[in-house]
Amino acid sequence: MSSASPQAAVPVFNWFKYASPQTFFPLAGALAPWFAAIAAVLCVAGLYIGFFVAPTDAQQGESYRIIFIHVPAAWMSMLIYLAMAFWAGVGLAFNTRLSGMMATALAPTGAWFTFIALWTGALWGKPTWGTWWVWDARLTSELLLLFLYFGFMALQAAIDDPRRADKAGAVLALVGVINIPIIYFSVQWWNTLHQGSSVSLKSAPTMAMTMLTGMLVMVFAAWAYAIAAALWRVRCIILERERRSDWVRAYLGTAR
Amino acid sequence: MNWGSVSEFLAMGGKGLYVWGSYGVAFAVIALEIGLLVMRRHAAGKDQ
Amino acid sequence: MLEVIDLACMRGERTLFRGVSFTLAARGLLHVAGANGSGKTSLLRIVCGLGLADSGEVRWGGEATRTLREAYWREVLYLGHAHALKDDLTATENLQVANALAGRPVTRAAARDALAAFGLEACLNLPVRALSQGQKRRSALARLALAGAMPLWILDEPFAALDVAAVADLEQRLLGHVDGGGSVIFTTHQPASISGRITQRIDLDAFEPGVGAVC
Amino acid sequence: MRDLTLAWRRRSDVFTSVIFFVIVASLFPLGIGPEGKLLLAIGPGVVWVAALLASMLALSRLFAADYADGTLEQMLIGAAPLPVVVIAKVIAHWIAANLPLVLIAPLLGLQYGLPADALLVLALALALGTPSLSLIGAIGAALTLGLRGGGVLLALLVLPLYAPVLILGSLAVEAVGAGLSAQPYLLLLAALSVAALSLAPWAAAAALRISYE
Repeated sequence: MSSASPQAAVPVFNWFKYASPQTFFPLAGALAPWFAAIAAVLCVAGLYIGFFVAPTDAQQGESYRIIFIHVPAAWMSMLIYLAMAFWAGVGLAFNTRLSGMMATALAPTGAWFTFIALWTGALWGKPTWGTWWVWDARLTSELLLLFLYFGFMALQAAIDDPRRADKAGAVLALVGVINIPIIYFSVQWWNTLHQGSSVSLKSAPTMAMTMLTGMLVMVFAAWAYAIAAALWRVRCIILERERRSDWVRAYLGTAR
Repeated sequence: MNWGSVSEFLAMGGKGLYVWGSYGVAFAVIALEIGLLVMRRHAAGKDQ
Repeated sequence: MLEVIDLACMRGERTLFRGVSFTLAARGLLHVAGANGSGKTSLLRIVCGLGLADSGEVRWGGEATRTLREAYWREVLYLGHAHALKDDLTATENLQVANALAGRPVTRAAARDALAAFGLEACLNLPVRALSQGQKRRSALARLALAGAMPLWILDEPFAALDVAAVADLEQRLLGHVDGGGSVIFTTHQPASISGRITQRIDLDAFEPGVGAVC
Repeated sequence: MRDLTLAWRRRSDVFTSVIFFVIVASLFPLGIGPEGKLLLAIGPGVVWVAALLASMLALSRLFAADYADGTLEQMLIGAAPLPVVVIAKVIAHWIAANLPLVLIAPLLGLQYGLPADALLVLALALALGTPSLSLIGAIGAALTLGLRGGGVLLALLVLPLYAPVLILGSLAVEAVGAGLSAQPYLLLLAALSVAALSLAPWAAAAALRISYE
C-alpha cells in the first residue's frame, strides 16, 4: 500500500514521477552501470592521453602528471557539495523523500574526492615546492570543505529518524554552501597577506592542448563515476529505509 | 611516445613516488568506496 | 472549530496510528485514551503544531494550522509532560514568562492570584526547584487560570502527580472552560469523574498499526 | 530579558567560560616559551582561537536547558515568530557568554606584549566578530539538540564555519602591528555579523522545528 508523497502524486512536472523511491530504484539501477562504464572508458582514455600523449612539462618535469587526477578530484569535491546542497534544498522545499536520500548518497563520494584532492595536492606540492603542505588558499579551502563533509555525515549519522536526518542535513548543507565562497575569499585574503613561504597555484604555466584535453577527459570520467557511485548508494539507502515496505520485500524475495 | 622503456615509465623522471603515490591512493580510495558500496548493498539485501 | 483529518504518525518504522479524524467544536471535551506508547502524546503534539504528521492535516476554523502558525498558536494552550518551569525562577516569575511567550503578558498580581487559585499561596516567591513534584505540576497548570481567553486547551496528562482535592479542582476548571465556550483535549490514565461530561473519546488502541504499511 | 535574569542567577557558568578563555590563552606561552617576538606574532591568533573555543563551549547551553524543561516547546508554539525568539536568545547568550570575553581580551593581549592600539583593535574586532559566532553557532546548537555526542558534533559542525571570522579577526589585529589600518577588516567583520543576523535566525528556527518534528 505504498503511495507517493502528496507532491509526487500531483503530475505538475512529469519527472516528479521519479521522485518516489519506488519508481526511482529500478531507474537508478538501470542507469548506474552505464555511468560506471562511461567512467571506466573515459578514465582509460584520459590516462592514456595524460601519460602517453601529453608531453613532459618544461618546468615541473613528470610530476605535473598528477594534475590529471588532482584537478578532477578538486572540481568534483566542490561540485558534489553544490549538488548535495541543491538536492537538500529541493528536499526542504518540496518535501520529497528522494531528494534527501540523494543528498545523503552524494556526501561520502564528495568526501572521498576531497580527500583525493588533498592527498594528491600534497604529493604534488612536495616535488614542486619542496613541502607537503602549502597554506595555499585553494588547499586550505579544500581542507575546510572536507570538514564540512565530515560535519554533514556526522550529523546525519547521529540522528536516528531518517526524516529528521534529511532535514537537519539539508539546513546544514545550505548553510555550508553559503559559507563556501566566504571561506574561500577570506582564506585568499589571509593567504595574500601572509606572503613569504607561500606559492600561488595561479602561476601555473599555460598548458599544452593535450594536457588540457587529458584533464578534461578525466574530469568527465570523475563526473560519471560520481554519478554512478551516488546512484548505487541511493539504491542501498532506499533498500535500508524502505525495507518494511511491500515492494522492497517483493523485490528482495524475487532477487533471492 | 614519451617513454623509452617500462622502467623509464615507472620512474617518471625521478618523480615516480609522487606520481604513483597519487594515482595509487586515488584508485585505492575509489576501489574502497566501491567495495563499501557492494558490502552495503549486500547487507541491505540480506536484512529481511 | 478544530478539524483533524486522516492523521497518520510513524515512529521510525513503526506506525503509531493512521486514519485518525475528528472534529472538536466549541464546548467540546475530548478524551484521548490508549495504552502506553499508543501515540497519545504524539497526537497532541501534532494537533498543537509541534509534531509533524506523516500524512493528514489539522485545521483550525477551516484553515490549515501549518499555514496559520502564530495566529493559531495565539489561541492554543498546550501543557505537555515537561513543566516548562525554570528551576532558578520563582513560581510567579515562571508564570509571567510563560504568559509572555504565549503573547498574553500578565501583571505580577494577576500571576500571584492565579497561583493562589491553585493553592500555592505559600510558595509564590520560592524558586521552583524548592517545590514538590505536585506543586510544580500545579504551578504549571496555573496558566489555566489566566487562559480563559484561549479557546483551545490541549493538556497532556494534566492529572498526573495531583492529589485528590487538586484533581477535583482541575476537573471543575476544565468544565468551566467548556461551559464558557472553549474546548479541551486531554489525556489521562486515571478514571476521571468528569467522564459523564466528555463529549468525545478517541481510543488510539483502535487505530492499530497495519504491518508493512508505508506512508 | 528572561535569559539574562537566568544567566545572572547562574553566574558561575559565565565565569567558567571566561576562565576557560583565560587559561587557554595563558597556556600557549607555556608551550612555546617566553620569547617576546614570537609571542607578539602569535598573540592575536591565539587570543582569537581561545575566544572561538570559549564561545563554542558556551553554545551547547544556548537551547539545552529550555529543551530539557519544555520551555522550548512553548517557544515553538508561542505568539512570537520563532526567528525573533532565536534572535532574543542569541543576544542574551552573547551578552552572557561573549561580552565578558571581549572585555577581558585586552588583558590577555597584554600577556603577549601587544601595543595599546592593537589591544583596542583586538577588543573591537572581538566585539564585531563574536556576534556572528553566536549566530552561526545557534544553527549548530539547534541542529544538534538532543543528539548523542552533541558537544563534539557541535564543534565539528560550527568550527569550519568559524574560519572566516577567525581569519579576519586576527588580520585586523596584525594589521595594526604592521602599521596598517585595521578598518577594512573591522568593516568586513561587521558585514559578516550583519549577514549572519539576517540569515542565521531563520536557519536556526527551521533547525529547531526539525529537531522537534
